[in-house]
Amino acid sequence: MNASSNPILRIEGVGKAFGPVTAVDDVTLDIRENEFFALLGPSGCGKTTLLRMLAGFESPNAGRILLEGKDISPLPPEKRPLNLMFQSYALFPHMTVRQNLSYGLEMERLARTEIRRRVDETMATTDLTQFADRKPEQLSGGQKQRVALARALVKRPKVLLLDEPLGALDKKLREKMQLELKRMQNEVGITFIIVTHDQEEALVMADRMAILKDGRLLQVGAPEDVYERPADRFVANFIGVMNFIDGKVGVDGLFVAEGLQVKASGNAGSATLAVRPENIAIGPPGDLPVSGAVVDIAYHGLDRVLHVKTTASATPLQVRIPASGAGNWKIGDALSLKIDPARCRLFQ
Amino acid sequence: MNASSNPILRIEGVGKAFGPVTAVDDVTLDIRENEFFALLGPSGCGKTTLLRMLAGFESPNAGRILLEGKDISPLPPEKRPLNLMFQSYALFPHMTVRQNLSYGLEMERLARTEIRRRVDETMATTDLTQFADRKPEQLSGGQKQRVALARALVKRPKVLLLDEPLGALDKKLREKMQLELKRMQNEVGITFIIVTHDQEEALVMADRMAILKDGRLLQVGAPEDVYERPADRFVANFIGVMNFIDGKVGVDGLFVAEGLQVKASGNAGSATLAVRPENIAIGPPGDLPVSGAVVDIAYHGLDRVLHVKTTASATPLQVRIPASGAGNWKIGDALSLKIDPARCRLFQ
Amino acid sequence: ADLVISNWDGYMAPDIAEQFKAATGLEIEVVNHATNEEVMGKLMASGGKGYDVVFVSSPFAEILNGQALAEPIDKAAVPNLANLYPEATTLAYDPGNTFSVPYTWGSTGLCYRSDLVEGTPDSWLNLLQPVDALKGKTTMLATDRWLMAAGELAKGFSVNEKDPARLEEVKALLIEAKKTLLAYDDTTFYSKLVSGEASLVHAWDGWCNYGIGENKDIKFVVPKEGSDLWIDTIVVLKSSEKKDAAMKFINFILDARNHAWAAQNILYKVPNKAAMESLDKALSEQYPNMAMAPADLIKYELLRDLGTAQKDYSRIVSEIKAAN
Amino acid sequence: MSFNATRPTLLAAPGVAWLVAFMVVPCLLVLSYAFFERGVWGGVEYTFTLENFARVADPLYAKIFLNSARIALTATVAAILIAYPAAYAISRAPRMSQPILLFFAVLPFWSNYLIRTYAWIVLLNREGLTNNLLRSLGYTGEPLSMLYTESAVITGLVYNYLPFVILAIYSTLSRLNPELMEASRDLGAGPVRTFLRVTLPLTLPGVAAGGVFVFVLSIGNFVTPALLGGGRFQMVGNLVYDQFLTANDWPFGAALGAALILTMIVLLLLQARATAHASGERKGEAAQ
Amino acid sequence: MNATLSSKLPGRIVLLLVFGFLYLPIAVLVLLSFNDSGLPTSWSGFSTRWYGALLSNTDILRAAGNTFIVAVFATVISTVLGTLLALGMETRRRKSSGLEALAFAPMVIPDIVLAVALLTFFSRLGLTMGLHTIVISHVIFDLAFVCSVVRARLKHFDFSIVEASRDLGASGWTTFWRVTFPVLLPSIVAGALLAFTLSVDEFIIAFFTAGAGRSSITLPMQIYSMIRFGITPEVNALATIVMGVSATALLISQWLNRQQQVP
Ligand SMILES: Nc1ncnc2c1ncn2[C@@H]1O[C@H](COP(=O)(O)OP(=O)(O)OP(=O)(O)O)[C@@H](O)[C@H]1O
Ligand SMILES: Nc1ncnc2c1ncn2[C@@H]1O[C@H](COP(=O)(O)OP(=O)(O)OP(=O)(O)O)[C@@H](O)[C@H]1O
Ligand SMILES: NCCCCNCCCN
Ligand SMILES: [Mg+2]
Ligand SMILES: [Mg+2]
Repeated sequence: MNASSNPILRIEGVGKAFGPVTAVDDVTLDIRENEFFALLGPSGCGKTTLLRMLAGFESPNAGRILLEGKDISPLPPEKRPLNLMFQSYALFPHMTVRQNLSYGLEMERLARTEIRRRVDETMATTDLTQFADRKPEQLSGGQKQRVALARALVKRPKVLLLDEPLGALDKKLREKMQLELKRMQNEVGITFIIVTHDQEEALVMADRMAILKDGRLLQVGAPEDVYERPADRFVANFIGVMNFIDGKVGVDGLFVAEGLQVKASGNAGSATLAVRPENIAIGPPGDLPVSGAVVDIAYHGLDRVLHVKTTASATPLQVRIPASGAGNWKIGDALSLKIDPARCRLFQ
Repeated sequence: MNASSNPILRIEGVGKAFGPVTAVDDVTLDIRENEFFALLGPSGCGKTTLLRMLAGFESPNAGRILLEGKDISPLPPEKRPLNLMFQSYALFPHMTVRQNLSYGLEMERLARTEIRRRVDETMATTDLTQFADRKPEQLSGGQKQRVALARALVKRPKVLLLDEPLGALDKKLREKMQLELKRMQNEVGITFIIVTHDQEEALVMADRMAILKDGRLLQVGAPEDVYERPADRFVANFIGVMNFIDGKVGVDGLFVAEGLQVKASGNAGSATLAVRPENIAIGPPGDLPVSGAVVDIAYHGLDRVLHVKTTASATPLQVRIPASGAGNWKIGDALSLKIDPARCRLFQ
Repeated sequence: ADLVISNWDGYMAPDIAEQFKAATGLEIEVVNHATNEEVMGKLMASGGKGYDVVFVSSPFAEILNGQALAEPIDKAAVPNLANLYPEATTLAYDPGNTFSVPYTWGSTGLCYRSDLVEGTPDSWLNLLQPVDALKGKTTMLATDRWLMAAGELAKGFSVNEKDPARLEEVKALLIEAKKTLLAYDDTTFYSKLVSGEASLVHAWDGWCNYGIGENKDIKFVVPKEGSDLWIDTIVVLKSSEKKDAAMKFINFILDARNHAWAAQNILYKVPNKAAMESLDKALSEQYPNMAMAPADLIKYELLRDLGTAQKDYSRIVSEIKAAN
Repeated sequence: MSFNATRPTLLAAPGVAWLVAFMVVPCLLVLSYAFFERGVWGGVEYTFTLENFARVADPLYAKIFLNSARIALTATVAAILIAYPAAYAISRAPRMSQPILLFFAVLPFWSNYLIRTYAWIVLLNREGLTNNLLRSLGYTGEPLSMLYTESAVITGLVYNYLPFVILAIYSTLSRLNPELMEASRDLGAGPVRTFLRVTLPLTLPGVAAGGVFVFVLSIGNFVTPALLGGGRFQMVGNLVYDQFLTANDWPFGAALGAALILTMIVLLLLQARATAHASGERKGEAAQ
Repeated sequence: MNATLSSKLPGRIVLLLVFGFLYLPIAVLVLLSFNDSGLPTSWSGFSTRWYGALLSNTDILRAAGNTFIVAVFATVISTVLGTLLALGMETRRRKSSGLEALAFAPMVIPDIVLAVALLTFFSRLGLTMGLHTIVISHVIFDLAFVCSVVRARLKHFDFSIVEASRDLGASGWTTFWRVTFPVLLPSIVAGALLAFTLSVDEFIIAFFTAGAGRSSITLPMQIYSMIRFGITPEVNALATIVMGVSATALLISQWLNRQQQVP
């Protein structure tokens, strides 16, 4: 998308342990110039630790970090042309919002008028203008988070590391900020590495994303790739919703489970079929190959998710039907399903 | 749903100002026994301040707070049978995770074995068992948030106030915690008041919800009510996505905008029609009453949202089509739309 | 205890309590003060409560009397008063020893290293306007009255001078003198002589003896302009509830053998004829100033309480100390 | 606030009560002597007069005050410059060893002020250890005159009050959130600017407290100027001391004391405001 | 941590230099306590005779005991009062100059004024004086110093943990002991060390408020009266023992602590 394919940042076999706890484990990763890169993974998987190593606050126990081809480990944080927005904000409590924002620019010895201009501009885009003279303790949680974000943004570094930048914001504001980040990526040419728990955010915004688990990198790729072709069961389950059906692949290359057959390319042997709720079609009983019964209906914002009990798996399959489409299903209704063979994955 | 209709908590005309800043403004609200109540509103609208008044850390400048019919203003925080999970966690830095969790139970002078049992149980449900002996500074952001949540949950108070309890958690964990909260609502009979920026969370979990803006209460109601019958333009726009079309209502009770007519019950005069993206039907050009052209397509996780330019409004209308349904639209395609009169709102 | 007595440390035999108990059956408790000033402050603020007998220098005894804190000496109860030199019973601040009994007495003069000082110093001006070789090698007593006395004696004035014009002259002299001074010192001046840090110091005769004890080259001289006569006295406090015992204690001290202890050990002359006559001659050979006769001593003027002129003294001393 | 409107008052009450009962009342009693005359034999004669205050106005005393303030200020600055790095190093040591380091920083001061000061005399005097050492190293010039100088006085003051400053600064450094320093480094400030703009302002209250300790204790000190300064320098504390004890002039001592106390309190209040401002302390209004 | 962010070396050098400065005169003092000669200016051979003299000097030993008692009581009381006062002052919403002045006053009142004032006051009340009156008096200035140190720490203190504790059902008192106190502990320890040190070394106020008897003489009083002729090695020996015993006690307690924590 926006990213060229030059790696601006190369992470080579990086590892970090805190005493007995391994936080990051042999991570190798290239971040391309001007790309928007999302880092995802369960709580405690090492995302913050990785960013802190990039920023220079932790030194890796193993591996190297190269910025534009040069090993940056000897560089102290202030000499690294990248900035980190802290997950815990780390706002300077003795400075007003304006002072917090000006700080990084003053360090670059910019002219006062220039600082003022850029700070004003950034406060405007982050809706902070009216709080310019407040101290952090006089702000709400979301306001603090915006100050932390603005303080990093106003520096316009080559690479911006954002650790959960928008988690405390309401949807509207979050969308506005997302647009702003995208705008900066395009106009200022900043490379973003962003940690987020909001999958939609990652799917919508990221050029590429990486999934970490227990400090290890599981998959790197474009959002569609990861969503549609998850590397393993964990990723499949972690991103989005996934139904898993245990069965086996026969010599004929057909995946078979109780009452269900899907044409899948896999080696003979036991296997797990993974299919997303939106990739299961639904119809009146008998119309489609797999029969089942509705055991629960969840109202998920704009859609309904039917939980359908079949013989194929112990846990009911989740089937997503749009609010505007399909019929009026009730708990207890019998129905039939069809799994789209092109849109499912086989894990062996 | 789960809630009986007795108000356990009555907030009567409560207001709070910090110097010149009005944080909460004349809020009147009943919270019913055993309900799951969500508090929503833009960043800085006064949610935290309201919870802090309930917990007893701020005294209202105006109004009263009644718990089971009794004014609790003279009660210090420790005498109030409700607990607050702090947005900023406020973990005890000198205590381990276990000690943080045990603290509240020790205050109730429970037996040591009982404390141990309940803490172990809560740590298990919040996936914290392996961190029992760590200090907060040795935890990741999401782990800290879970400790804060667990510390409040383990107390099983009558009313639990949760200020953004799940914001730092990944989706899977968040869903797990949501189930846990629901379980506690049902099994332990706790009344929850929860602040969240995750609308889906609010829509899925809450029995009722309230929307605050600038310290004022705009609407209180069941999620479906608020979603489908927003009280005003702000709420309509704040919750979910909404298309607004300016036009006027004629004496015949017909809403008219450029190239568009909808049967709506309203007084004659200028008006704004609000319609959700999923309530606009789509068809080949000419099939449906309003014609337009696709100007953008956004991949929103599981769905596509078409941005459709029409003569009716300056901003393109957003139309949501499920990934599994409808055709294969491309930018530039001409199409036609129909707005479901039963599912739109008129603001005058 | 029957009696609480405050004295300078080492001013009485360490076993005084046992001796006194053996002699009278009475218990005493000896406490120490470091300076006249601090014990005076304490006595004045508390009205003397708690103490029965205190040892203070004569101007302070005079104040205690003036403030009605001193108990008259019961002569009948202190027969050993007869041991005092007659010269010690007619002292100007308390003729007839009505409220105080002198314990030690002496002169103030120059203590010097004869091997480092050329010739024999004989004038206060040797201290106040030293020759180049002695500049930065002299010290003066820091306590205000003795500090002023050096200047007054050099000028030929009274050590209790009250005339403002004359005091101005003294002040000017002392401010000039400060420029050549190593330090003001009234505790360790003799060890500065021993180490060679100083060559000529302003000293009480008895303390010069401590230096002489360490180094034979150290000598004491009373300048030709004269000296003051200092007297450390014993006073019984009016607030005491054990006055009889207090008088017995004074009497015990004035016993020739007991009083001689002070001369032998603190190397001060004592105004006790019987005691002084019991001393070994070797003592006055080693420490010549021990031989100074009472008749010579009383030629020197006593420091007296200054009354309201004290204000002028303290201001002048402040000004000298603040000068640079 | 329902939660802590009365609490602060309650917390402060025992300390305030102690100070009022044992300090304010007795001191007012004594300071009121300033309005009366000195008796002929010292003491107080209860005739009303303002003469003592007129005497306080003598420029001599202002001169002494300013001079001792200058010495005290020099000592204060020096002590802070030495104490800060020490406190910083202690606060960065392993948590277990911090109390031990603090303990060893104050241990020398459980000996006695006089003894320590005499030890300095032994070190610094013309015939003392330092000069002997220099001589044995082959130095042949005049022995250094280090004692009985203003520098000696300042050295003594710095030495004796240094641990107090270390303690005060350590107290504010001990739980400082390290992320704030990291954020500063991240924003492009080197260690020096991070120190000046973040660490220092946040620990300024400790620096100020420690500085106040050195200043007030120095200006009231009379042992060090007497022993290490050879009595050639005078601090204001000395002046008040002399009025009460040497000159036996309690009314004037009271007047001087009152003037000194007032001046110092005003200075300290100004200092507190300035510190609060410079360290970006929360305003009373917003502090919940 | 990054090597560039926290190298241990500069810190060690600083500590070495500062502790060198702090212990330089102490080394001299200890050395002199073994000097056979009574004069500090000349070394006349190694001797432990001053230690012998000291151990038979019951006055000094009792004075040392008294000093310890006074310092411990004054420290405990002033640490409690000073900490509470600091908390009170820093949690008040409106700063009161009167209160600030009151908290500064004990530091700026010249010792002699306080000494004279207290003695006058106590004797007018007809109080018997002794160690208890010294304690009362020392608490006055000790508490101001403790308060000052703790207040400095409270300036940027995050009070939300205090709120959390109250919210979890802890009373103000429990909250203080279980949350505020442990978190403030480094400052409180610093304040207490300061108070103890000040109290151990204080002379003039102790002298005035001690009463007249021997039973309440403290070490500074004893030493001040002994230095009429300059310092004798006996007091150096005493100082050496005081510091040696304190250091040993600390190291032993530290060692015991560690032993307890290991299993
Ligand atoms: N101490 C204070 N002084 C001044 N204004 C304050 C103070 N505390 C909060 N405010 C203001 O009061 C308003 C409400 O704050 P509150 O923390 O209740 O917001 P919130 O709804 O919780 O927001 P968020 O979702 O961002 O956490 C905000 O505008 C905030 O800036
Ligand atoms: N100082 C420390 N000591 C011990 N373990 C630590 C320390 N800091 C972090 N950890 C552990 O290292 C792991 C990785 O932590 P990190 O903060 O990088 O997680 P994260 O991916 O950012 O999680 P989150 O999404 O919850 O913020 C966690 O399990 C955490 O508990
Ligand atoms: N301030 C010094 C007091 C010394 C007491 N004696 C005076 C004369 C010599 N002892
Ligand atoms: Mg993290
Ligand atoms: Mg909030």
